[in-house]
Amino acid sequence: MNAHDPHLSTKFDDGIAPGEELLHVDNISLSFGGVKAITDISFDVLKGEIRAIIGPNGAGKTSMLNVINGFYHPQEGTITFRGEKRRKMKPYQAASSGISRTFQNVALFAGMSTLDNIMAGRTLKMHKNFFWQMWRQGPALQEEILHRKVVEEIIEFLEIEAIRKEPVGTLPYGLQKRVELGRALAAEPDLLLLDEPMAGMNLEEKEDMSRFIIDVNQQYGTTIALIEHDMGVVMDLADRVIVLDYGKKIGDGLPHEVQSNQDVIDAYLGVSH
Amino acid sequence: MELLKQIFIEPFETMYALPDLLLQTLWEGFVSGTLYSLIALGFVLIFKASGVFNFAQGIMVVFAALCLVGIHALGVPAYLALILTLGVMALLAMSVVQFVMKPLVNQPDIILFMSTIGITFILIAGGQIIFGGEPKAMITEELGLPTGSSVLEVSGGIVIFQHIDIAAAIIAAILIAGLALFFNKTKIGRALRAVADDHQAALSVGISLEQIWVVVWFAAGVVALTAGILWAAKSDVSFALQVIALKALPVLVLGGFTSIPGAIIGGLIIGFGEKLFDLYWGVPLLGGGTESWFAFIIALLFLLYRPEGLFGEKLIERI
Amino acid sequence: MFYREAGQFKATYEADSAKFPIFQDKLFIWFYLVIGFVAIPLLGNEFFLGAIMIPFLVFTLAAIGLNILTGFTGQISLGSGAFMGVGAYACYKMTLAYPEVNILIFIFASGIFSAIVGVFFGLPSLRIKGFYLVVSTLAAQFFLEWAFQRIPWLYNYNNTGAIDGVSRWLFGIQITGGGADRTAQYIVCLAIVVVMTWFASNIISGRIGRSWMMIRDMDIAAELMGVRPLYAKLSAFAVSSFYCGVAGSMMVFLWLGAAEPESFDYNHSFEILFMVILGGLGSLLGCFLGAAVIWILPILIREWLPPLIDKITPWVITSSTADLVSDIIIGIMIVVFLIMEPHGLARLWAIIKQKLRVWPFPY
Amino acid sequence: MLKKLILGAAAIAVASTVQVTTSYAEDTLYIPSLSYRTGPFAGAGTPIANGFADYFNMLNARDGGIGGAKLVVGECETAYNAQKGVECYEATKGNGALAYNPYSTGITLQLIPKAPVDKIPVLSMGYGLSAAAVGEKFPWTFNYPASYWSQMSSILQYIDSQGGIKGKKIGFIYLDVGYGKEPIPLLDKLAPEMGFEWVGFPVGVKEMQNQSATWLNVRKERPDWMVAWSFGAMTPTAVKEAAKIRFPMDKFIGNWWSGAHADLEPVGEAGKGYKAANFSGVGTDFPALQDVIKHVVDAGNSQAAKDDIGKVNYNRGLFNAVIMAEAIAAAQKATGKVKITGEDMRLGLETFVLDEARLKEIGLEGFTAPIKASCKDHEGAGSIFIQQWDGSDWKRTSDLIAPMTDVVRPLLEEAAEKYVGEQTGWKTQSCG
Repeated sequence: MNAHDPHLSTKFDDGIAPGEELLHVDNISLSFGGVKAITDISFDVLKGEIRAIIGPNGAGKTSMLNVINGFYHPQEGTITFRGEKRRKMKPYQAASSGISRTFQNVALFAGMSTLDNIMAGRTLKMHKNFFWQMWRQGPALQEEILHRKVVEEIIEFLEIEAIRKEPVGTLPYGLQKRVELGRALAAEPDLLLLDEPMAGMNLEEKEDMSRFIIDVNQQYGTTIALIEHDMGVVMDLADRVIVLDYGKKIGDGLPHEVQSNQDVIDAYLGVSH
Repeated sequence: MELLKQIFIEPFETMYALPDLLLQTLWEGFVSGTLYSLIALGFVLIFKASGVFNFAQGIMVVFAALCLVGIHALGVPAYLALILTLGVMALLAMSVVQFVMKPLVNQPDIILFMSTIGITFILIAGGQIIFGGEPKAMITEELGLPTGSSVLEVSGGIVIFQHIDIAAAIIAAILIAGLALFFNKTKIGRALRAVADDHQAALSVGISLEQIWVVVWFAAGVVALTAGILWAAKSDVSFALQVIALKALPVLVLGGFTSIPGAIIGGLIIGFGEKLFDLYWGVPLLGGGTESWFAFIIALLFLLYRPEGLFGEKLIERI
Repeated sequence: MFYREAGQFKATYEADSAKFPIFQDKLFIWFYLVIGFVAIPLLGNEFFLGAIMIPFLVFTLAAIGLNILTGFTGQISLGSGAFMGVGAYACYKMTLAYPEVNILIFIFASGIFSAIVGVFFGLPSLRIKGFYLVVSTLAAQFFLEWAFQRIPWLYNYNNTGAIDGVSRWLFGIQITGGGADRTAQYIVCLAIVVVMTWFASNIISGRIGRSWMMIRDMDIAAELMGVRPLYAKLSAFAVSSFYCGVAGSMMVFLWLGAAEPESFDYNHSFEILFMVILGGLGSLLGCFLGAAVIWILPILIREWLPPLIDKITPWVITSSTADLVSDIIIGIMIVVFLIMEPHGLARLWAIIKQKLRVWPFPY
Repeated sequence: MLKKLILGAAAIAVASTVQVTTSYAEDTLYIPSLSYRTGPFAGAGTPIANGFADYFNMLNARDGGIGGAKLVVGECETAYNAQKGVECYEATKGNGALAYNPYSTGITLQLIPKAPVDKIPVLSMGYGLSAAAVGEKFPWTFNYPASYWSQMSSILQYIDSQGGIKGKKIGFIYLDVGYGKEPIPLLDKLAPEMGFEWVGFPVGVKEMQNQSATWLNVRKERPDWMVAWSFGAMTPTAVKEAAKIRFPMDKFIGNWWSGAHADLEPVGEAGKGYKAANFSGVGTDFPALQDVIKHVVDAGNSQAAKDDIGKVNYNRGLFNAVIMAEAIAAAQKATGKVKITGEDMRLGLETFVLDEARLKEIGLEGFTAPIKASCKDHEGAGSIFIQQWDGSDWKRTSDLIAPMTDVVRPLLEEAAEKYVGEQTGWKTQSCG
């Protein structure tokens, strides 16, 4: 094994020390037609932390994630990721700069197997050109097998060995969520965005998923920003929490601080503005 | 320079020099436009109600016209033959729904699309076995359609209006108005629009999908019969006619797949566009015969600019 | 039972990702290759080779091309007939210009021209999807047909407006033109199809193939995973058209021997789409199965039906009626098949294989 | 695997069918008929196939075949599709096929290079590759009684005879495929020589029934005469459009594929005055046709309805069979064999004599111009006549018009040279 062997067992190295600012969102505003989805939101994510975004339905949480990874283009504001400032970018640019994510409604590649789905996460790490691929001998095969090893590590880590070759479309929901996490992990992200990773799960599945999230965070040092509805989970997992409501930020801080914030309580209890 | 002159100056000089020809061209464009609209309308009806892109619409045009002529050839009076043909189209609608659409409900679009190509095969071959493959004359006079022409004198030249063309435009307009009325004012029409918006929701309030489908396939059959009679009156009833129906595709792209006004305006744009382009640009610059692709290229360019069509709804992608 | 994989363990990932992981499959493939390369050339007569096997191979290759685009990348195209034409015309022009160069080189090179045209007409796919894309590929189809008709340079100013498969030799055996040896043509076709199927299966199981399938299954998620739609879609159009182009030049040079622009009309695009759908979207095996059913079945009906009816009934049916009946049967089969197994023959085959594996037990 | 199963079945199937079809008796002659009774051009294909088959069946019934050999017509449906044409060719050539009559330019072009290899001649009667008329260059291909270029030269002479062609503008409306474009070189060549001007109006296959733009252009160009190279549904549409723009119908001439009953019956009265070239007689007032009616149609062995006998395309198919029959007889005479081969047939096609006396003998006096076959001239440079539509039937209105061989032949030779030049190892013959 040479020095470029993309092994997952060590922490991802991105040249930013833990605790430093990884992502900074500045005064982002986003609207569709005349409807404002996000109004003037700013926050930061520090290297190595688990950052939660919470808020009632329609608060603009998913839109916020979509802005961060370039799927929506905000009308105002900038995003600084690893010191690089930008407003508009293509999703694949976000992906190649090290942002990876899962989706609220599982967005797996339904026609492909678990293995292929997670291999799909390695897309950006593979570089052998078309002509090597055509022959699938020598370098292309080596590359494929090298990445297969990484993927197998992820499969082992997420305990989904048994469904390696199943088409994901037939898997139960909980497993699909896990495969999706695996796919996002396969990209070895600096910043992992999780959109409601525990939605629709039972208690046991939630516990499993929480464990994986914490493991990812601790074992690989991956910074995580997650959206979640289950307050209990959020309070246990998150280092810091942002609260959105009607596209505005109404709270930001440590879990217990946010919990006692009056605006947040009003928002959740549905007090009219 | 010469080329620029050919593109930007000479066509307009010709138009100015021969105003009668220009008027005639516009009229021909209008007539083909209404017929394109009519064929496109058949597609729209079915697409709106069932999301099926009915490739068989073209052959339905031929099949309906063949039925009419074939039944008349047996000695049945023209109007009775017309009614019997409508009966055949109703039967066809019921069989399609019973044997194809119902078993395929909830399949992906492409599967439904393919199944209509299967229907096309059956109709083409079946039509030839029953009626024979040779071209036949449309029973224009027997149906009471006019055959003469009128002439309008315009600054030294003449513009000829075929009465059948005038009749075609009027009949198309009546049919479209009738369909619009039917879908807006009747119970089943409203149900159809509900189905178009949301299948499941419609089902949950007790609308029978099957019934709706039979109605739209029959309506598409009626539209096909009308288009078949009117177009065949211009040439003849033969299987080559089904190719013309492909012209409905660019019309649909321009107008949007689900919009009835879109089909009409799209048809007129294509009708005017291809006649004007072929005569004033296509012939001098490209040697003519541009009608086979002009509509498609226009549709393609239009798609790049506005992918959802003139009247389609713009979708916001979510994830 | 017949198809037992017990006891076959895979010790390396290499072995695990092999094309035919099960021993029996490997055996069968070699068996088929022997049949294809040895038995059929020895036993087949000119009708079997020229009217069944060669067209079957040509359409299989075109179906693989379309399947790459439609089955693996999810972009429906009705322009494959015209892309075949681009390949054929390119090959014709090249071999006339350089008669001394080996025709096989030009057959492959013709795919490059087709790929370039394919990429150009694939550009709209970046903006539009589904049936709208169908219309834009139909635009390509009609425009190219018109171009074949209207640009005399393409058909070398022949009075007939047609191109012909001029005579060329390979290793001293004539493989194109009127005096060509059918057996040699068949073997060349088979070799091209085998090699290109192998390439296709390699590409599909690698990074590029995965990026196509990602676009197919969920284009937005694919983009968020770092797939650039521009590259993925256009490369699919390029590879797909390449395959179609090669199939087109095979069609003219190794099968028909001459072609008018109508030989590449939209009916072919439909025929190839049928093969892909009936065979199974996203399956290479399906391309073979689909081409076999759509091409060979009607021939069998045409050949068999009239004598059969003659023998067992008092009626006589003509070859034209048999032709129409075969159309009706194909039409009914398409509908019935879509209802029974919308995932195509390839899925049906997988089911049969599964049954064979557990036989004699039901599951 | 399933594939191979299917293929295996196919192989067995094919082997068995071939066995079935090759078991013809010693004294039969097999004549393949590549017909198209289906598809967009079935209107022309059906009567042609009927006339072709009926004549041979009549010979069987009346004379017991030719030279004692029964004639077997093997019909194979091509639907005017080049790929099915190849299939039919491969399926029938092993049965001892004497000659192919493909009735499609596309299929003809595919068969031309195969003919010398399989030693089966191609008789493309009045269609196909014009250059094939040059016997030295195309020993195996024949296009009696005249090539398209000869025909065009005859039509132009006809126009000249109707008030002069000098200074006139000829509109040439054609189906935008190889067939329609074929006469263009001749028009280019003859325009300066005869002093006329010509302008082309292409009609795409998909636009056959949508010609209003084309005819607007005709209106713009104001030609004095219109000549049509149309086929199938294009003809009735063109005639209707011409009537619509009030083009003088008697100045509109179609070629011999643009003037069948099936083409003008859908037009009816509106097409009155329209003219078309023809080389085979119309009607049933010929002893040979009476024999066909007596021995075949009335015996219930014809696929044609009685009304259809004698119509343009039926008679053309019949005439095609006459040429075949004459060539077979000539070949039998030359070789002394009863069961001849394709190679003998080629000889027959180069040596038969269909002069006035022979036409009278076979009951077709005045049906067509005499044809003198030769090694050099494979078109026979036959004459044509012009017929006119009277609203319900075709009436012959002109004498025979011979082609301008002196102009056409050099052009044909030039074209043949070009075709052969593109082929490597093409076999020509020298005619003594």
